[in-house]
Amino acid sequence: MSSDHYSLFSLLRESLRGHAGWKPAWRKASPQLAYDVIIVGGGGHGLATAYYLARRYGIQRVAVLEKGWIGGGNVGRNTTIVRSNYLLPGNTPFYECSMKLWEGLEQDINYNAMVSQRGVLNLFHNDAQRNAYIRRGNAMRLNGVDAELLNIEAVRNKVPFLNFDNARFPIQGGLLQRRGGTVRHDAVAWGYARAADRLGVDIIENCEVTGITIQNGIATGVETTRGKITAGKIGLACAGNSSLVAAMAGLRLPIESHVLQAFVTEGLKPFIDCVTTFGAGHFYISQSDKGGLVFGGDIDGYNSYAQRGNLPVVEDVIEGGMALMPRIGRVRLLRQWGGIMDMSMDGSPIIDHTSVGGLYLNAGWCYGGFKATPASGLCFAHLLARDEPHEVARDYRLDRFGRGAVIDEKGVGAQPNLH
Amino acid sequence: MHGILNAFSSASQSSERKTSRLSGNGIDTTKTLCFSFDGHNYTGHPGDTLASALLANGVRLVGRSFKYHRPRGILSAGPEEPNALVELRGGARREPNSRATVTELYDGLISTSQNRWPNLAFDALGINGMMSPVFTAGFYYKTFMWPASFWEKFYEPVIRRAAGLGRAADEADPDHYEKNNAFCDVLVIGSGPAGLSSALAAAESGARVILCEQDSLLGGRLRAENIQIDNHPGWQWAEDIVSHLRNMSNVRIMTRSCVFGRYDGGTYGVVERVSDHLAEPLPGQPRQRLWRIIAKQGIVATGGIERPIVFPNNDRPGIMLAGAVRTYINRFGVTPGQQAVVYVNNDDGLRTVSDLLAAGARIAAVVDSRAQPSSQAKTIIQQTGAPLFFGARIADTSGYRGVKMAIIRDNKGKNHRIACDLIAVSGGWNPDIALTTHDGGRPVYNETLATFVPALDSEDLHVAGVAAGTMTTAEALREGAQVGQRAAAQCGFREPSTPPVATPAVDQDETYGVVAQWHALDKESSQRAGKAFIDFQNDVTAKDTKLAAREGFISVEHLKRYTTLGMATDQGKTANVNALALLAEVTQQSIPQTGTTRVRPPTQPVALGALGGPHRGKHFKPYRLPPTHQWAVEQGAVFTANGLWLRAQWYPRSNETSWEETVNREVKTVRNAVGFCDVTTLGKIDIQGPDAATFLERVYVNAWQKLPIGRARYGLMLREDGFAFDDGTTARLGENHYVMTTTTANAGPVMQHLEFCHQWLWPEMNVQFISVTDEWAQIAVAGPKARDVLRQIVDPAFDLSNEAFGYMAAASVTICGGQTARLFRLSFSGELAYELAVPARYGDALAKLLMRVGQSYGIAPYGTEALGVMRIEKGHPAGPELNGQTTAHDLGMGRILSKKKDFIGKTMAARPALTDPSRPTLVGLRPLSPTLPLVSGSHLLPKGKPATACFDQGWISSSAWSPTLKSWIALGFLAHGPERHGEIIAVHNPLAGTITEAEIVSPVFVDPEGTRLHA
Amino acid sequence: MRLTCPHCGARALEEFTYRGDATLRRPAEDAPHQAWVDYVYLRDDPAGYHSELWYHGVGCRAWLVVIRNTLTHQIKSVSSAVASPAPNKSDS
Amino acid sequence: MPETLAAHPAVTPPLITASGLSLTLTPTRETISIGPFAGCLASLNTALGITLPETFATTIAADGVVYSRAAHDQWFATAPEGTGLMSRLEASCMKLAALTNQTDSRVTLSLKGIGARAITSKIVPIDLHPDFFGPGHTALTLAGHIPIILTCSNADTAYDFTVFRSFAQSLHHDILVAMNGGIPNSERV
Repeated sequence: MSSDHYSLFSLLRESLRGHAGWKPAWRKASPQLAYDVIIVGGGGHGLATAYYLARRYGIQRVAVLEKGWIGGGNVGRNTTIVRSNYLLPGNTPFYECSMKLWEGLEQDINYNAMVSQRGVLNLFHNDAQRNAYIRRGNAMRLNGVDAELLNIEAVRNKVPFLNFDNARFPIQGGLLQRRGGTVRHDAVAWGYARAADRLGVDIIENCEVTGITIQNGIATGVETTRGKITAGKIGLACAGNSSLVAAMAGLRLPIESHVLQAFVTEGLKPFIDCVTTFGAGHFYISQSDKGGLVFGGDIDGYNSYAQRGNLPVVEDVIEGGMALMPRIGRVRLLRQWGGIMDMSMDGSPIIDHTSVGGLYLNAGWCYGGFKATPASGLCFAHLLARDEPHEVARDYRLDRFGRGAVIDEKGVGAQPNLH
Repeated sequence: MHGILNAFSSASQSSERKTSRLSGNGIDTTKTLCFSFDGHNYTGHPGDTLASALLANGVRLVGRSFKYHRPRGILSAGPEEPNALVELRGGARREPNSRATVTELYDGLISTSQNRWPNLAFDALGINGMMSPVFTAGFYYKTFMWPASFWEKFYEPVIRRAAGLGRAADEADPDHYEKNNAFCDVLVIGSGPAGLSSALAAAESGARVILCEQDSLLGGRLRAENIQIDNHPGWQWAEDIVSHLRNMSNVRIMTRSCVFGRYDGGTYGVVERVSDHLAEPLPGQPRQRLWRIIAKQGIVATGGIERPIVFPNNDRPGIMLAGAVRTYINRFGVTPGQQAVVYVNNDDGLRTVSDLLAAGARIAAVVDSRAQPSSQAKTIIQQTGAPLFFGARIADTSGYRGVKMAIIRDNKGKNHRIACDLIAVSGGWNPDIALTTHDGGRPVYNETLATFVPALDSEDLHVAGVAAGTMTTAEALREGAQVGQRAAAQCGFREPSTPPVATPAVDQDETYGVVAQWHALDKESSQRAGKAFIDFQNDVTAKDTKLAAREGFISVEHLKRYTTLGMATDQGKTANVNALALLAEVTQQSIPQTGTTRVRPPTQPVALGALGGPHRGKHFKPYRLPPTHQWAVEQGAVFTANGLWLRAQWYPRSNETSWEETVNREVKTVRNAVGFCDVTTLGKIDIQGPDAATFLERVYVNAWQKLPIGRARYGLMLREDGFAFDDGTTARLGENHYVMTTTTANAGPVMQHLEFCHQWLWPEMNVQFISVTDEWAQIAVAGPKARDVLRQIVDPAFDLSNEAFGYMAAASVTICGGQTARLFRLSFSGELAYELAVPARYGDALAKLLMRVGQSYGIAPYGTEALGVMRIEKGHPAGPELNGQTTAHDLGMGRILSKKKDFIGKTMAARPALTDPSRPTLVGLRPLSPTLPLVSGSHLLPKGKPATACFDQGWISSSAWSPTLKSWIALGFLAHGPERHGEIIAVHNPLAGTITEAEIVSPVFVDPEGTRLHA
Repeated sequence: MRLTCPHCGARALEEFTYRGDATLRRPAEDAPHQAWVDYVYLRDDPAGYHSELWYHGVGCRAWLVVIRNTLTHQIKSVSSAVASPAPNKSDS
Repeated sequence: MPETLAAHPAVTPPLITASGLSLTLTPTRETISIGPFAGCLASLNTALGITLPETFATTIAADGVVYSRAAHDQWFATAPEGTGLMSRLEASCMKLAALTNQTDSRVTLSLKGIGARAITSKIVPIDLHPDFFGPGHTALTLAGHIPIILTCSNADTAYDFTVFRSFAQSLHHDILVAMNGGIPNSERV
């Protein structure tokens, strides 16, 4: 007898018999000749798309093609933060949709991804920042999203060990989203993979797409390192490699690929309860359940596919960390890493069909794709199934750049390294 | 199985036993240092590490493991240590997770064990060991899901409290850190035989060499081994070479300096522990120093890390790496046990037998997993008479707080129970290749050496010695010299005609002869077999690997992430290769097929303080001080940060009780008399050249060709995507000479933009730019009496009358009897106003002068807050309006976009979404009840509509109490705004729970006709 | 990463500001709308050699054309933007 | 008529010592930036009677004016105050180059003493080895986070930090902290 439903009961039962009954989390599927939908990219977004296609839209002849191991891209190397504290009308409903999906995710997919709604606190340090956060917080509230404005005393109560008294840019307060928090990133990929697998989706690892077959302007299949596969529809969810895969179909995208570094310290007893972002430097931080301080800052700021960054940004981020939290000076950095960000030209994502028939694009997530995983999967699945945008992703169109309907939260224009 | 009962039964036993100290090449036994561990006082010697001193004092139990809280001792003698982690020092200097093996002993050192409660000997969470059948790899992914709300409230807090290791300090780190930059031709990393010989060879070639050693002493394994070079003990040979190097002017030697990362362009990150070997740093001295070393060539001579062997209960205190045992004996004069079992799969580990005997220990057994004894093994056994089990393995051990017995399974399958207090284990050596992979390079598997060696494809990186898979001292010395010469040659230094020094002779035969034995487990391990640890700190066992594989986590990255293998503070330095081998066995692949995980910086954990550096607290970022700063301080001004600038926000008087009162007074002073404000921070760019006017036409949306000399004009710049970028006034000072002002925030970006336009887009234009922001102290003098005040200052030859010097005039003038100055008739406040610029050094004096001559007119300085109030009263857009998301049309300036010329942003500004008439456009707002605040960031919804996003029509960008109008006023952006003046709208601020009604009005609240401006 | 500024010599990254693709050419004012959209928004984003603009802002204030491999960060060339002829995509 | 305006120092104190080194605010020199107009460089050199340096090193003209490169296409001319540098330059090359007064834009802090190179290396990320950065060499670079023009006035023992006036006090603080941190053991001084 095998245990396939995860629960305390099945765990205890298996612990009495050496855990011999667990089935693989997902089958090691081999490619079939044809599918209704092929998703290129076995990251969080691709796996979530496959899951929702099967689960909500009844399309089960789905393959997820992954060139390496699933969850090896940004879903496996991010700072695990989830939040829906966006300003612009094109974004807020989408990220709130994602937040709601996070809130029910574990029961939905029967996998503990440790969705931890410990709060996300954005600090502000001057009146202009405060006003911008009030505007944002109010936009969230008008969209039915939780948001609270904390004054300095409230911040002190919540995170008492910040540098309040000896700061170059003194903390004035913060915008708090209590429902924001963190999620165990790898578990998201594995949980979606397992749930999709159980619905019949083929998750095919070590299968790199090398070409997209286009006949009469219609994409009909892909060439892979494991052979040709035909498909009714092809969805690209390739994150940092979006430009390269799109180029196989002759497309140029409003995207540059940049490197973002992130960091983790040695494990420590818990002392940071909520995700905290510094408003006067490039630094945000949370503490994982294992005890490591997980933090990051700004992108390095140049095009890169190298999955590693450079020392100046390391120093800049940690300098910010020390300015905000001087008690971490003797805590040690354990590991730094770098991922490829599909930085779009306005800092917001794209979920749309392309100019090639049957070819759909999910890209441009910048450094914020993790929190979007469930809604991205749902909306991409909706688009693939219905050929029309999901209502919360209506503004994520490719033609918005031509029309000028950009969604530029930071207001820095068509300069990806500034978003 | 050891659980809570065992813990009780042995809690009263003391395992501490002081051993007599031998001589060691790295310690000074003539001096004694006092230290404490868990409240007990001990002594050690200069040169000791905390680990060697604890061992010398007979302390074996040093820590608890992460998950099962198993008792742990000291495994290694280096930075790879997974077990012996302590909290060092205390209070604000508390350092969690400090590896005892690399902590230098100092007098008064205080250390405490961690991750245990209530104490180390009895740890209540040892019960986790009993729960281990449940607490398998990834168990948490399968449970704790119901009910959903219990995760944050219950499960997670429990897990978080149990997890983690040491405690971060509760207070700000009191120590100072600094950074440093160094450059060299050849950077040699590691000072063992390969490192020293390569440093010597490179230096003799004439190259600039930096030799970095993480340890406090140079010599590497030469200090750990009993080996003779050129008839001297190896460590003495090393000291001779070091003395020689120290006498060379082209060599820098850095000790206590760990090269933690290799970055692009030959950049190496190095952290130097300047004063960690002291109780606290000397005054001014940094605790640590971050070095950025730029090297044309790098030589990795980092040696190797010894592998444990995976066998049941292989984690007990007293089970140590064989190489570490030799280090403790030879360098530190400590014998880690008196009755030893030596367990090896290679000849190198057998050195331990002789070293232990020489140190007075007894060899209880030698276990050699190789099927046949090597000649080295035979020799050693002959010389020592120790019982040798070949083709054997250790099947289990016992002893809760320290190993007491090894169960040896001989080559016939028979168990031998051998009492011991030390098991020295060598599973072979892994080259320490981390630095060779930071650029993404992947190592290759070498079957003969049963490990991964670097596969270098780099012109600027070399490897020598054990790090390169060269396992004997003699070969390492030879290879080091070759590599050192090659690296120097790459930098253009010719190889010397004769080798710089004859290759030294190693006076003994060294063999390695490793035969892989990754684990000593039965094929089908029974449920009851003891845990066999791969990753000690994270408690990952061989069983966990099998379970992960069964669940499909067979990619090495999945295995790592699912089991947390290699993710502890030691990053799996002693675990990773064993884990790969076990995974390969489970998945029936070869080790190369299994692959490796990616090694990332840092090679060793680095204190955040060191990476952050000296810019802390109030010096996190530099200050820019305007020329009147000191004067403003003397006036008691309150300051605000404006980017890097520090600006006077308001100037309180002693009788004023609130900042509002002060700001209102300052505004009234300007509106009714005269005030002044330092506006130096606005960017000022000097623009000269025959094409200057044409250039301005291209970067501004409006026309510039016809601006007369001596006049200024407002200009708006767009980005190429059509959105507003920056604004300011530009004055024409001469035929081909302009001075542009920018906003304070965009001074740098605008300069960059102009240079871009000039150098990249239109290099044919003949124009020059230079910043004059710092050159001029520029002070706004504003108010009905401004002209009267200026008449006291500006030399009388200059006609200040409105007719001669009207609004938007600009001129070079002299003041105070000949002092050069510039005068502009500009107004941000809407009053009769000037900006007077003097060379920056005179700004302070000008402020004082204005106070004196203006006294009779009621002059007062005003700060940025009053400035902001007055610009809102006049409806001038500033930062909150120019937020990068607004267009010229949004700002009410659509009509100034020239149709007659091309300019940056022109085409894209014409896109439909940017010209949509329903875009929120600048309006003014006044609350129906004047004293009800309008809060910036509030949203604008039609009166009576529900507070939901679908009715959201705009927002407030700036607001203030207007002392002039005695009402709150605001600027905001509202759909169809300009057509709606007079309408009442609801101002929603859900964050504060308020809805305020306001009238939509023109954004110009004060003097819309501009009468005062032109007075 | 270090860039060898043709005026100042080899310098660390923190002295420079990145702009992006140096193969783009600003269209004429009356160019088709799509040419403008392509110029402002679309990028080749190659994995391999990339011709790109950097600004030596704290140094000599020169805009530079850098040819750099986005997979390895290796720098092939750095030249002054003023002096750079329009880079030919095919040779980069 | 009001009195003459008094100059205010950009940095206090004007002289400070630590770890055996001194940090001094040097007397202001009249500084004019020279930005040659297109195609005028050769005529400009003729008019000035020198060759404006192509490298980052100072050139001293016969009349004592010191020329140094200040940007990819700009130079600084400096002379003691009161010697009428701007008038002289205007007379000789007004049509050939943009001339802009920069005298008050920057101030110069001079670090002197044994180990000055070691201290400077802590905050300046360029190679200061005398073989590459000897007396008369200048560099536009950073000191910590602050843009500076660094000049070597004596190999190993004297460096001048020329900095925008508004940054001067911050730079002064940063150099002083570096001085107080002492000379690293691995330095040869």
